[in-house]
Amino acid sequence: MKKVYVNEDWCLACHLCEYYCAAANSGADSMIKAFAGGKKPIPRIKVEEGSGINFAVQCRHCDEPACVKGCITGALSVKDGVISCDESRCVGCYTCVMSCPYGCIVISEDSSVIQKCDLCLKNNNGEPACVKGCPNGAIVLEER
Amino acid sequence: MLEKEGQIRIPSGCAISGFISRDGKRIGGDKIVKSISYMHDRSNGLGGGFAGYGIYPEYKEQYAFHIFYNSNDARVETERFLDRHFDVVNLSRIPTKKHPNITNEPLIWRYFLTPLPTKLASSQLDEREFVAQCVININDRIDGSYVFSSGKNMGVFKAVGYPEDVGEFYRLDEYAGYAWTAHGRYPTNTPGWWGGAHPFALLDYTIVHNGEISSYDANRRYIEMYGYKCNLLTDTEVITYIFDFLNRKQNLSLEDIAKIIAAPFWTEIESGKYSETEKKKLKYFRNVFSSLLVTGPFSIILGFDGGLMALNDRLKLRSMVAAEKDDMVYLASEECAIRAICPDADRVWSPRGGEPIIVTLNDK
Amino acid sequence: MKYVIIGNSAAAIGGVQGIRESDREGEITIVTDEAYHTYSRPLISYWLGGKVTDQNMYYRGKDFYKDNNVKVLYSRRAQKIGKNSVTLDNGDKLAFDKLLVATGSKPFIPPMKGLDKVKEQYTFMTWDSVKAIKKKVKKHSKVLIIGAGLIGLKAAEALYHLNADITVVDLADRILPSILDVDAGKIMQKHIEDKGTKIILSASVEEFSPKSAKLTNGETVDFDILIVAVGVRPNTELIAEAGGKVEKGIITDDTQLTTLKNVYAAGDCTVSHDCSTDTDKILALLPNAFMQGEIAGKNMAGVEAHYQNAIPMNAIGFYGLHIITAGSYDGEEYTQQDPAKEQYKKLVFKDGLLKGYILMGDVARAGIYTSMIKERIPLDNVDIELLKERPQMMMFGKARRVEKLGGLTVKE
Amino acid sequence: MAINYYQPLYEVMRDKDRCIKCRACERQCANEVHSYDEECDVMISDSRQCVDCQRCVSICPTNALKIANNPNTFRQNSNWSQQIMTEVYKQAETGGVLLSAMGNPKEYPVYWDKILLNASQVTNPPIDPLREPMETKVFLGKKPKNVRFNKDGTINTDLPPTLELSTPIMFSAMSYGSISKNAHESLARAATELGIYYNTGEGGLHKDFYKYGPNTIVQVASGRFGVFRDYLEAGAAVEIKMGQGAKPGIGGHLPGAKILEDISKTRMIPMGTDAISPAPHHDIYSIEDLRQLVFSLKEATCYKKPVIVKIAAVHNVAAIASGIARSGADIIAIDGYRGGTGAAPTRIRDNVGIPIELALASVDQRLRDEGIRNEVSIVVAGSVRSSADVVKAIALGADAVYIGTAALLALGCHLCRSCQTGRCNWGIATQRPDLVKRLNPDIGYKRLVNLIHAWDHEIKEMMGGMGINSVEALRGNRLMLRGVGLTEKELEVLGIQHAGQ
Repeated sequence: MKKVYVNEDWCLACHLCEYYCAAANSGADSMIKAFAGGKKPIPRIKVEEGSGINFAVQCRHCDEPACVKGCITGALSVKDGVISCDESRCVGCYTCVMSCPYGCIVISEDSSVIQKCDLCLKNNNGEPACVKGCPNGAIVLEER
Repeated sequence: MLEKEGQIRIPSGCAISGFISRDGKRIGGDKIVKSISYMHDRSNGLGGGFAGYGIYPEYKEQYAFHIFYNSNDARVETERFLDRHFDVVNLSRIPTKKHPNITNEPLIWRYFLTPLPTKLASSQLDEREFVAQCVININDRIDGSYVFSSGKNMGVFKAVGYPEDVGEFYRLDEYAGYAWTAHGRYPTNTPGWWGGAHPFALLDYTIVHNGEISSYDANRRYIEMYGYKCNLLTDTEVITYIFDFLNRKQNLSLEDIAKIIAAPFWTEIESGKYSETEKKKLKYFRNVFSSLLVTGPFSIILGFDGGLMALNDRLKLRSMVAAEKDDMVYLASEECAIRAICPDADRVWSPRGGEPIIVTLNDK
Repeated sequence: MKYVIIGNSAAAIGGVQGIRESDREGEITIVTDEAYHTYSRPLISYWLGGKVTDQNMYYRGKDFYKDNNVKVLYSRRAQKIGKNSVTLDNGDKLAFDKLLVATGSKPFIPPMKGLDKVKEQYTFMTWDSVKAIKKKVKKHSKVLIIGAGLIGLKAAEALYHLNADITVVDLADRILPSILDVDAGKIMQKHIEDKGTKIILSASVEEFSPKSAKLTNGETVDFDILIVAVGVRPNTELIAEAGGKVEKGIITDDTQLTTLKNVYAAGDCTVSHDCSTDTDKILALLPNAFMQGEIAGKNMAGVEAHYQNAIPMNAIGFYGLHIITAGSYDGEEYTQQDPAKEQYKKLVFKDGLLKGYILMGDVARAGIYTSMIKERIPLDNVDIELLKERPQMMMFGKARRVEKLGGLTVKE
Repeated sequence: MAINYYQPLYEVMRDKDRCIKCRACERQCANEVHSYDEECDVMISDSRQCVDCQRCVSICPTNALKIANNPNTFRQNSNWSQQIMTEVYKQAETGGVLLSAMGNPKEYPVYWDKILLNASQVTNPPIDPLREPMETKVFLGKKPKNVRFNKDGTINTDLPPTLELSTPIMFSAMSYGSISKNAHESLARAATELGIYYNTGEGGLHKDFYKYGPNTIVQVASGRFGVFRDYLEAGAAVEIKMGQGAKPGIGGHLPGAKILEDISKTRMIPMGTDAISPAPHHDIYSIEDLRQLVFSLKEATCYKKPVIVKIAAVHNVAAIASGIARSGADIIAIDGYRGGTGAAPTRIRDNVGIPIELALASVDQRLRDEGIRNEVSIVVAGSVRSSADVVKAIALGADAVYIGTAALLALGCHLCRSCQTGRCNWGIATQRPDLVKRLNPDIGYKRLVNLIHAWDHEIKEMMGGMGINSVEALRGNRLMLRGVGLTEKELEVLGIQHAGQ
């Protein structure tokens, strides 16, 4: 299965992936609208910055997903290898936040539910927005 | 004012035909005239010509020069040059017959020549090179004088007109040779200069050619580095020089020359159909003689002492048909030109692009 | 192959999924003493508080049994485990090749004087129990909750959403003693108290009368509804009676096999091995239950699998303040706190490993810490300053980062 | 300084309605043009620092940025342009030589754009490259004067050392130091995949790139940086750099600040020392000396590698080329006055040298006139901008071209011409690790491969149109060219006729 991989050698810490992700999942049809009026939609990808090292982290879509197994509501599920969250069923218990070894489960703006990368399958973005938006090929969607 | 060959490059379509008797039987010139006449529509009356091999058995040791003169002054100057370099064994006007369609004829003379031994020795050139240099000199330097045939025991006959008329004009039925080639020309833009008609010849090499090569200037600028002067700016001229250069000067066989001027494509070279040695050679040719690759459409018949060679460009962008009957081999742009003189050929085929047909006399 | 599963909660569902990963054919029968399609027990407080609809109570979609070809016997109790069969309360015998006992636990009700006089007393364990509470509770109903642990406070939170007047009483001197330390407990306690819930610690009920409780500290608390949420006890009787080994809970090996042949057990009824302390204990956690069930299911279907790396861990929130904790708190401590902002962090190190943590308030990315405890990642290759700063992948060496994030293996 | 005598020539314009304050521009600008003021929650731009490299514009996710000409203008003057006035102010301020980078940007004639190509109509057929083979392979190197035969009469096919190119385009010399390691890696990998060559420039060869040796031309320049046995042996050919089109007659200077560990190792000079390439090779003060160096290098490489001599196109280039052709060199590379550089004195860059088109035409003709065109191959450089330029160069007589600027453009360069600052925002002309990182060679090499593939396709299309199906039949085929708007003299030098003739 094709997954998103990050290569820290090429991450520039431009944080654009976060913006592309947030916009793609915001429901707005453009980046400008997504952030209009000071809105700050939450990205499901997180750039970590260090001294000379940067990389983005988002759901690895694990083969043995601790988040899905631990989910108390059944909101998290795996379909064709892609782990996604049915936010209508999530109660915001954060068991998945506790379980995810990568820290890739993010908490919604109002803290009520969790959100996570679903490879942009639900937002009709086609290719994951972070992959498409990365200016340096540091995030790739590949079969490995 | 229209510019003539040499002042401007004139593209032309054409008809070519040729045949050879491998046994060396001498065949009358009327036959080649008949053959080429069947492709009348491939010419437009602006040029026709013939080359006959084995037509001067009585002078076979002498170089036969056929020369057009625009004026008597040119003739006088040329003959002075010839006298300085050659022993002139015989000279005469070439016999012609008045023909209503052939007009504006220049003075047309024929000389049978042997290089003066002293001149030859002091030139430090081999005999053929010496003769070739003389031809190039006359054509390049003497205004109004043009050597259009210079081999031994062979001759070129050409004029402005349809080839069948040219044949009659030169009374070709009175000549007999073991091989003949013919050319009918369809230039798109020429005042009709006799020198511009084909075949083009240097020594015993003659070329009749149908096509328009796109590599012309690349070939010309290369070959001119080796002392040739492409005065006519015609394909035929440059191809003749390439043959002369590769065959006479570089000692390459006609088969190998075909591999240079119609080189196989790289994909073919690498395809595995060739032995390693052959591959190496092909690669060598394409490297060393890359500027002699001839591209664009052409079908040519090369006449030489003792044989004919036919070659198409490697994409075969021009028609060319071959036929065999007993010891005879026929080559022509169209099959009809062969059928006209050989209605019952044993085999008729269309040679592939880049694949030479080389026919030589059995005793050569 | 005939599979029987006793229980219908997380461990049981884990068992079904574990079996079905490899065996699409075998017959699976679930025996449950409840009448519901599998639902999530931890959600009962959310349901009670009105945060979860009936529809969303279900742990798996409505077609789960059909899709997985599972037969469910509702409202049936397993009474006895025989060699190759389970006897049900209606006398039926259910033959099995492999059996999974996922019986969970039951509320523990300590003996309290006068308790039998209290009519409106409830436990907080099943959907039915909260349904019963919901029928009774009204705005400003006085509710007394015995127990300031996870269940008691979760119940309190739910009732807070229903605008009840709540008092929580616990014998211990702090709330959530099983998961929080003193300082964190104080922050949480204040947070809860600020919402109007009364918490009485270091006290127990001396004596109940029908609508009030006299406490050991002399206070008397009136109530309309009493909820006893002192703790739970594993349901181990079936195994014990069949001769299986039972200690605090059912004993299994790491394939979840009990000491009985072909009988597996998983979930809250079993004893787990806590790898953070290397001790055996009951880890009554939904993720633990599901994963044990899944491991059991795999092994039952003949696919060898082992359950390791279990640790105590909790992700829970009360009145909007979130906590995530994991592992053990025995070791060298690093703490950071800002009670005013309700932020608390404790990291516990021992033997060159991260052993446990408490995060309160900002719990983002806590799983990175969890994974360090579970995987016992040596701290030698970890940037401790970054570790202390916040959970982040940056603290790991490049090799681990590249492997985990880049899907590649490189030499450090 | 209290008085700003001159103003930036361009201005950063931010469309506040579009800007989402993602701060990518701020993070990506090494010149620190953009900043975010937290207090006022605004993005601020300082146009004075801007070099118009377009990095921020290119990555802005909402197209909120534009770099536009500064509307502020000095009083119009056709003689004293604002640019010239600004330069005077700058020099009055600093007292220094003006430095700039990349090629001559002035409005001298571009002869490529005054030459048109032929196509076949009626009398001979164009060839469709999609249907028929269309060949662009070329060999660079000496050709034997005569065919030699073995004793058994077969042809001796041994050849002098040769470079084989899948298409007549190579990447020109750009040193590691002037450009980044990632830029080098991109070039090296692209050359390898394409079956062409890239050139180390005079910065030596990084140890990681020895594996690309078969597609590497190693340069020996006046500073002799990084030249040692392994280096010479690693490459497919050795190039002696006598001059550079952007700065004929001038040496090079890579400041010590750029001589970091890797570069110091590769150049074999101490860290932090200035890398100074003298204007002349101090062992070459005449053509005889060149011949000695050519043969020294041939000796050193056992006569297995062709030697290239690269010169800048200057006034008597034809005579110089003739001398080089007789020096034993196998290939002459000629770099025109529009060729790029990582740093050059502005006055030199903008005023010295001649156009490559004219240089090429005269060199090719001169070598033919002397009958020594086969002694050397000719490679031309100095602003070959497109496949059409390549076709024209070959028809004028070049065997192949070097592209430098076009390759850098493929890697993202926007010709801001500020390479000398070392703050290349595209990760090309910089050694700052955070900037170098911006050029991912995985992307870079693919873009180069794409570019050359695209050009190769176009070359084939143009050749096909001319009825030529192999590039060798195009070489020196000046009949395929016609001039437009050129004087008799220009046509004569170019050896082509005017359109309509």
